[in-house]
Amino acid sequence: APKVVSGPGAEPGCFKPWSGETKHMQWAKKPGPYRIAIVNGFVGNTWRIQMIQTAKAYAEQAGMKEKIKELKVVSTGTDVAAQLGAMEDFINQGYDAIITIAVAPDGFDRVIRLADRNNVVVVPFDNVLDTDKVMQVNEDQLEIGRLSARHILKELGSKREGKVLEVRGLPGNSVDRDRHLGFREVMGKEAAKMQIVEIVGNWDDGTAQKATADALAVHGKFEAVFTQGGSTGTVRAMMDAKHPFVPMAGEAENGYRKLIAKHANDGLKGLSYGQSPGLVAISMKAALSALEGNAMPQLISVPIPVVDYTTLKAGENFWPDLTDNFFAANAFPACGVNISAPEIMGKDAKNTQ
Amino acid sequence: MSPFLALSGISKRYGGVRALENVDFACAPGSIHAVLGENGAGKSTLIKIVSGVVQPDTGAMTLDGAPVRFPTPAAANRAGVVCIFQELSLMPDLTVADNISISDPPRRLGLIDARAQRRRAEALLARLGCEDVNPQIRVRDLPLSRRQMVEIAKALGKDPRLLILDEATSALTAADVEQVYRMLARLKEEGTAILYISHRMHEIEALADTLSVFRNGRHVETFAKGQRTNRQIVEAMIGRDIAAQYPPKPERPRPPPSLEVTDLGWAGRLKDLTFSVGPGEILGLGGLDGQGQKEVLLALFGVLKGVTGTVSVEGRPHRPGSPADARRAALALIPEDRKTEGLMLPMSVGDNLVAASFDRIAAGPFIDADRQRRAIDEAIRRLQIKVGDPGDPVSTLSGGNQQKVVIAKWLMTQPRLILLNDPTRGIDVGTKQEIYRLLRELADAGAAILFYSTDYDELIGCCDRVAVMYDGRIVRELQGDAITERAIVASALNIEQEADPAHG
Amino acid sequence: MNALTVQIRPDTKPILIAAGFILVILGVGTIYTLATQGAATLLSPAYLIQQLQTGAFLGLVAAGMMLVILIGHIDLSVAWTLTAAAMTATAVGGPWAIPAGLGVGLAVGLLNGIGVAYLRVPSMIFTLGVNAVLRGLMVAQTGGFAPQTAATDAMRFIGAERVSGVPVALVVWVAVSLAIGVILTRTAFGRSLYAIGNREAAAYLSGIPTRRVTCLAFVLCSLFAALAGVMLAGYSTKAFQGMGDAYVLPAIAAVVIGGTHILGGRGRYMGTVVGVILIVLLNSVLSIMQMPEAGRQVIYGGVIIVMLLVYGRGERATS
Amino acid sequence: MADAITADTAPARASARPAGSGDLRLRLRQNAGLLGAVALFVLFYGLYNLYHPRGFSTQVLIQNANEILTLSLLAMAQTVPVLLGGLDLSVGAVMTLVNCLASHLVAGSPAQIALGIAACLGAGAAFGFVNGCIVVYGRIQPIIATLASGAIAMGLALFLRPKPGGKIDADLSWAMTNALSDFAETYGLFEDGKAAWFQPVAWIPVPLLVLSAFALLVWVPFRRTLTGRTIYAIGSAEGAAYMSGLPIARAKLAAFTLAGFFAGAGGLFLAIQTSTGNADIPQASTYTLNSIAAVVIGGTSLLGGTGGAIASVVGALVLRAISFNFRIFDVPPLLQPLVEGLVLLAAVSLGALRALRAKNRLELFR
Ligand SMILES: Nc1ncnc2c1ncn2[C@@H]1O[C@H](COP(=O)(O)OP(=O)(O)OP(=O)(O)O)[C@@H](O)[C@H]1O
Ligand SMILES: Nc1ncnc2c1ncn2[C@@H]1O[C@H](COP(=O)(O)OP(=O)(O)OP(=O)(O)O)[C@@H](O)[C@H]1O
Ligand SMILES: [Mg+2]
Ligand SMILES: [Mg+2]
Repeated sequence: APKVVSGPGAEPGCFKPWSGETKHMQWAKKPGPYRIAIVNGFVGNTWRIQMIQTAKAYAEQAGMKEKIKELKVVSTGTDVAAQLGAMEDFINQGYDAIITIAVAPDGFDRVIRLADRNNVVVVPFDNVLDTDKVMQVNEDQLEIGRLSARHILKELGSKREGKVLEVRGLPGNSVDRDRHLGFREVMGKEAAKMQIVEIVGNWDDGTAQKATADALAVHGKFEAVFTQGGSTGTVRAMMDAKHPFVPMAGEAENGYRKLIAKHANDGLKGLSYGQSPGLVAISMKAALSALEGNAMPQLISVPIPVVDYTTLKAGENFWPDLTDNFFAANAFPACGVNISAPEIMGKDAKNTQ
Repeated sequence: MSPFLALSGISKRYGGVRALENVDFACAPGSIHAVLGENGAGKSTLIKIVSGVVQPDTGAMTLDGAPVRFPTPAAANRAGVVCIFQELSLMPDLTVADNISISDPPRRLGLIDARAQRRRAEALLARLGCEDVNPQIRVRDLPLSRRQMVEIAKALGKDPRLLILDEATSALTAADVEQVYRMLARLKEEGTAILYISHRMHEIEALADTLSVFRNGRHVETFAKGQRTNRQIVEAMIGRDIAAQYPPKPERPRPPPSLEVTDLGWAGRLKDLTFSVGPGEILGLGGLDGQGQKEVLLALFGVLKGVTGTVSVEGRPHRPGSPADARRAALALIPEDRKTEGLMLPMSVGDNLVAASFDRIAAGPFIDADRQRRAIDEAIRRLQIKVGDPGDPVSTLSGGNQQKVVIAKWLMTQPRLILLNDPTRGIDVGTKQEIYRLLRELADAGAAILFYSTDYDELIGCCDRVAVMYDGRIVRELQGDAITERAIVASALNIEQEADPAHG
Repeated sequence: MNALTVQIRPDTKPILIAAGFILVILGVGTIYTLATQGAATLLSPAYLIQQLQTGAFLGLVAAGMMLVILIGHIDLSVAWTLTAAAMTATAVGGPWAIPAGLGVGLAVGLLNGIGVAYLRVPSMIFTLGVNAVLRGLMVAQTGGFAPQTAATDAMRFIGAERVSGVPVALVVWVAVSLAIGVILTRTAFGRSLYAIGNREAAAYLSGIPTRRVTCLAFVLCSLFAALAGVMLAGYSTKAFQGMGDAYVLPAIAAVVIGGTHILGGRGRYMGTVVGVILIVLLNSVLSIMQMPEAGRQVIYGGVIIVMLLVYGRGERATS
Repeated sequence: MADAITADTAPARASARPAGSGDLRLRLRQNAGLLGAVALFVLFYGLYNLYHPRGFSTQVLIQNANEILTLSLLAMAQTVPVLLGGLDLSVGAVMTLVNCLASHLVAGSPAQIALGIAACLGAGAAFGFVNGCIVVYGRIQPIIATLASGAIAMGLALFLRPKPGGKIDADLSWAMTNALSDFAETYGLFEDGKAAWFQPVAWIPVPLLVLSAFALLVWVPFRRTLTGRTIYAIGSAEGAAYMSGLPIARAKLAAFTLAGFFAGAGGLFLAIQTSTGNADIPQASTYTLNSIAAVVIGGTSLLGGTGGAIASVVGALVLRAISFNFRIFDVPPLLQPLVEGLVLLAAVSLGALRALRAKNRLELFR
């Protein structure tokens, strides 16, 4: 089991503690190379596929390759029992670290207990756990909501009335909740008069597009839009409805960034933040660092990769020739993680035209 | 003797159809009471009311003098009224033992005692001389005749005070019928009241003490055995005289065969069958039920896989892979069970009639509504199907009329070779006569007919030749005057006729 | 008899009731918008046409689903058939995009048809397996080959564009609907579907090629799902994983709400059209009213049960 | 004449009794589907254990037992309506509903916990009973009635748990998801599980005991009641069952109630296993679909009348065992869903062999 130690931990530039109160943990040093397992849940969307590809590519990179004896990736579907079983299985098989995107934010107590007994490092990322007993890697979702609101308000100038459209994510998910709370916190404080119309987009282009179309039909005009995901669909719906482009904040889908780049001058003053599939690489790196006996923050805050219409650059943070669906934010230079999205999702030259 | 069960003023309507009208009826303990009537006369409705399956619109019922009402079959069973329904009430996926004790199984500690249940089934089957039926087998795997015996055993197990058999013997072979007669005689002696419905006059003659005739939902009359001749009874039933049950057989030389079967074999159930039928000929298939007669018909109709031997129809080799192929070769099959194999019950009479002849009522790819209507009207007229509106569901017709729909459906395809699998099961004398006449007409018009029946009476009356089957083979082919009851039965049991002169 | 009683065929009743319920939904939605916006937006042609446009995708899926339900089967693979068709179409691109997408539908339909009609695996479970296989294929393809996902202009045209104000998608839906209406009532194939759905053994012994008809029904179902996928990709300008997930259960619900018997054999195509419109409007109005997911689910389930209760209770196994 | 006839019914005998079959062979033939499922399970689970570094050990067994219990209970739940000839598309949703309920109720004093558990099982059964009422008195086809009621259950679950959370008693959670010895230790039974007589059984995973208890104490006796028998009868031929005077309505109500009860038990265990309630819609539908697949793989006919809950448990085990192997063998991660789909398709298509072998095509229709 890890000891609670005082910070600072290794590579603070990359493994940034979440806050001042974040404690540090230290595992007994183990000799490498290590066996690492990634236990993914759901697999049927581009983000997850990109995540898996990133993990495989990262494990092959120099500096990593020597340290990793074996990398096993399994996807268990949206079934918490299967995910818990897979994690326990890898503990039983003697893997050194298990990286996971949790199907649910709770319920991993038993697995964590077993992992601690067997000195296995468990690293949840993206959908993290409501616990401080394991090392976790994520971006600050509250902050994503806040900076989206700030961007919108900045672009609206002095205008503080009218309607704002908020396209939410998957109901019941903590990421959805946190981004929503962060957004509302800033909007409530600084633009209390604006009416916020909430619809559910499930982080999915199709759902977001239809829900946005309905909202546009009924509410007529919005001053600004915050969409948690399915951002391309949200913009398409507005274009279909001939709604004027307005300030907007959304995810890091390549398609959305392409649209911003194209229509920024028409008023699509967009911000694109990224919950990056590259988080998996940072999680792997963190796991190795922990196995090497370094002190690590319990909760690692990965800087939010944000671009807006002023900082978009083709071939650098978006790719006009590549498909809409992948997530453009994938590299984290501060961590030495520099697997750019096209390397992962566009390696077949024929398809990248 | 005071009546055991008495009905007074019972009426029942189904929509516009008057199934029963103001019926008074009574039956006494210790006697067998036959209920007669043509298809749709209301016999089944009567016994459904008695056994709690349907509720009468008006009228009252007394049992042992006390008024009763049976909201469900279970309630009727509790009062000792047990019915063997026309449509079998067995659960095909359950074992024989399960079925026999289904509603009141022997229990230990509240749970069903499988061993006791099995012993009970064995005992009841033994009472019917059916020791050969393994109680652990699924009913699905039994031939129809055995199923009916199981059904009877199941009813016996309920210790009935009033036992009703609604055409419960329609698929039974002579041997089984004999067993049933004995069982009924025993029950009668023990004081059980018995209601017996059958369209087979010889059974009625042999069994009934009292007879009641129904017509068009009315109780026409009740009389004791021997008071009427058969002819009078039939006249009371159908309102007219039936001069001759069977149409005369034409005297003509045997035609050249249009269907030739050589060494037909299938899965060990059919063995080297060789026979032929010519246009204008009716070839009967006889024998005990389950000797492969049904399989012969199915093999010719393309239903069976792995059929060996050669078959030719009108000189061309015939190897249908499906009924669709067979239909294109101008074959028709009237299947064994009209409810599950012959009809789409919830669909309308019209839709059922045209189901085999879409190509005949279509103009190009589209169905011609006009042609369809004419075809339907024509079919209804030709077979005199009693139906209010061709749009009514076929399920609302009586059994005989349903059977006519099946036959009419196939006649519409103008078949050259007609295969019939016991087509008169559960059909009244009047309709039977119509069907016999129709078969003869079709034959005269040049069709070849292969006719399987469990009723040797009609084999004798209808067929030009009879091939008797035993254990998947044709053991004997009878022709002309050689077609006698004795010859058929003897061959059916595979007994050399000469060796058995004493019996009969 | 009351002379004023209008005789309604029993299979028309559900259609009328569902149509009435559509008016109720529009009414409730309008009351809401009047109260919150002061305008009856839901009654505007723009809104209604837009609903019909998005409804066209569900309409196509439901049309195919109905054919399969009529023969007493079900197709749970439409979700990934739709997605696979869309993804294949965009990956192929160019003039062959749409044929490639429809080709996927054809192939999946044949596979389903063979499994159900020839191997006689229960459709519920076979199509579930095919769905899993298709998902697996698409995951492998996305990860391994990074296919192009942008819709071609032709796809954009049939999915998103309008010709003199009328969405092309709606035109496609109407055309398919007319075709199915004729097929079901006026062709041997259509009649055979009903016959098989009522009693397959009897249909088979009537010389109806039941296996071929069953196969064809599955092929049509997959083809319509594929067409919906191609059009939906056009509407969204791209294909993406999981785009079909939102179509399976609503399609089944639409068919059933339209009065088609879930076990097959009975139902009119008009009912399915009305059912689709009902579901689309219900979803839209609930979304507009910002109904939380919990409430949506309860209303959704409640509507189905209440509608079926109102249609009249089914008859018993024996009568 | 009559004597001659009764003296010889040999041919009929031949057709009624399959030639030379003992009852054992009859039984085997009647359970061919189940035997196939058992063979598949032995294959998949055997391979997994053979190549697992700690194969055939208690730890692995415990871990697997935890994985299979909920799905197995749902497979049992699904079996009962399927035997009727219906389907219950709400089992996953009822599981989720009870899971969320449990996350509110199963904590506190031992009495509260016991009460909470009873309430959870009761709630599952009650929801199943409502399903039964809709089916019996509303006369709506089960498949569509439960599609709708499943949505309602999901809605209620979301009301109870708009987002995942809640708490389950930690001791209970630990005790129920480990070996019997841990259970005894947690609750101080049998000298903390050290009693000598206790050792031979101490290794048994508690979830397996729970599963056996549900199977042997609920399902097996139920199957042998008149009501249980009636469920089979209805699935085989409803009209005949009614004509035979069987309690149709009662049996249908019981079937759906039992389905709700088993599904609720699954939800309760899921809550105990994960210490949370989570109204996860995709997870609910995954469980529903997997429960149907399990029933089919176990050899129960979707048309009703034949099969049983134990067979479905084997089906669930097969389903789970398929994916166990991905943890052992190196299948490229993005090909796993494809491989899993293909194996599933192959497994459910096993029954097709019978169809291909059938020599009489009429036997295929039913
Ligand atoms: N469920 C029903 N719905 C409508 N009409 C019915 C129904 N059941 C019976 N009938 C009608 O009631 C009349 C009496 O039918 P019933 O079955 O009692 O005749 P039956 O005397 O038993 O004839 P069969 O000899 O053919 O068995 C028939 O005209 C029949 O069409
Ligand atoms: N003819 C029948 N065939 C099959 N099942 C039947 C039949 N009659 C009744 N049942 C079963 O018995 C149950 C109870 O029957 P009952 O007549 O009490 O139902 P009910 O809902 O009260 O009907 P209603 O309201 O029309 O009187 C029915 O729900 C049905 O499942
Ligand atoms: Mg009758
Ligand atoms: Mg009848």
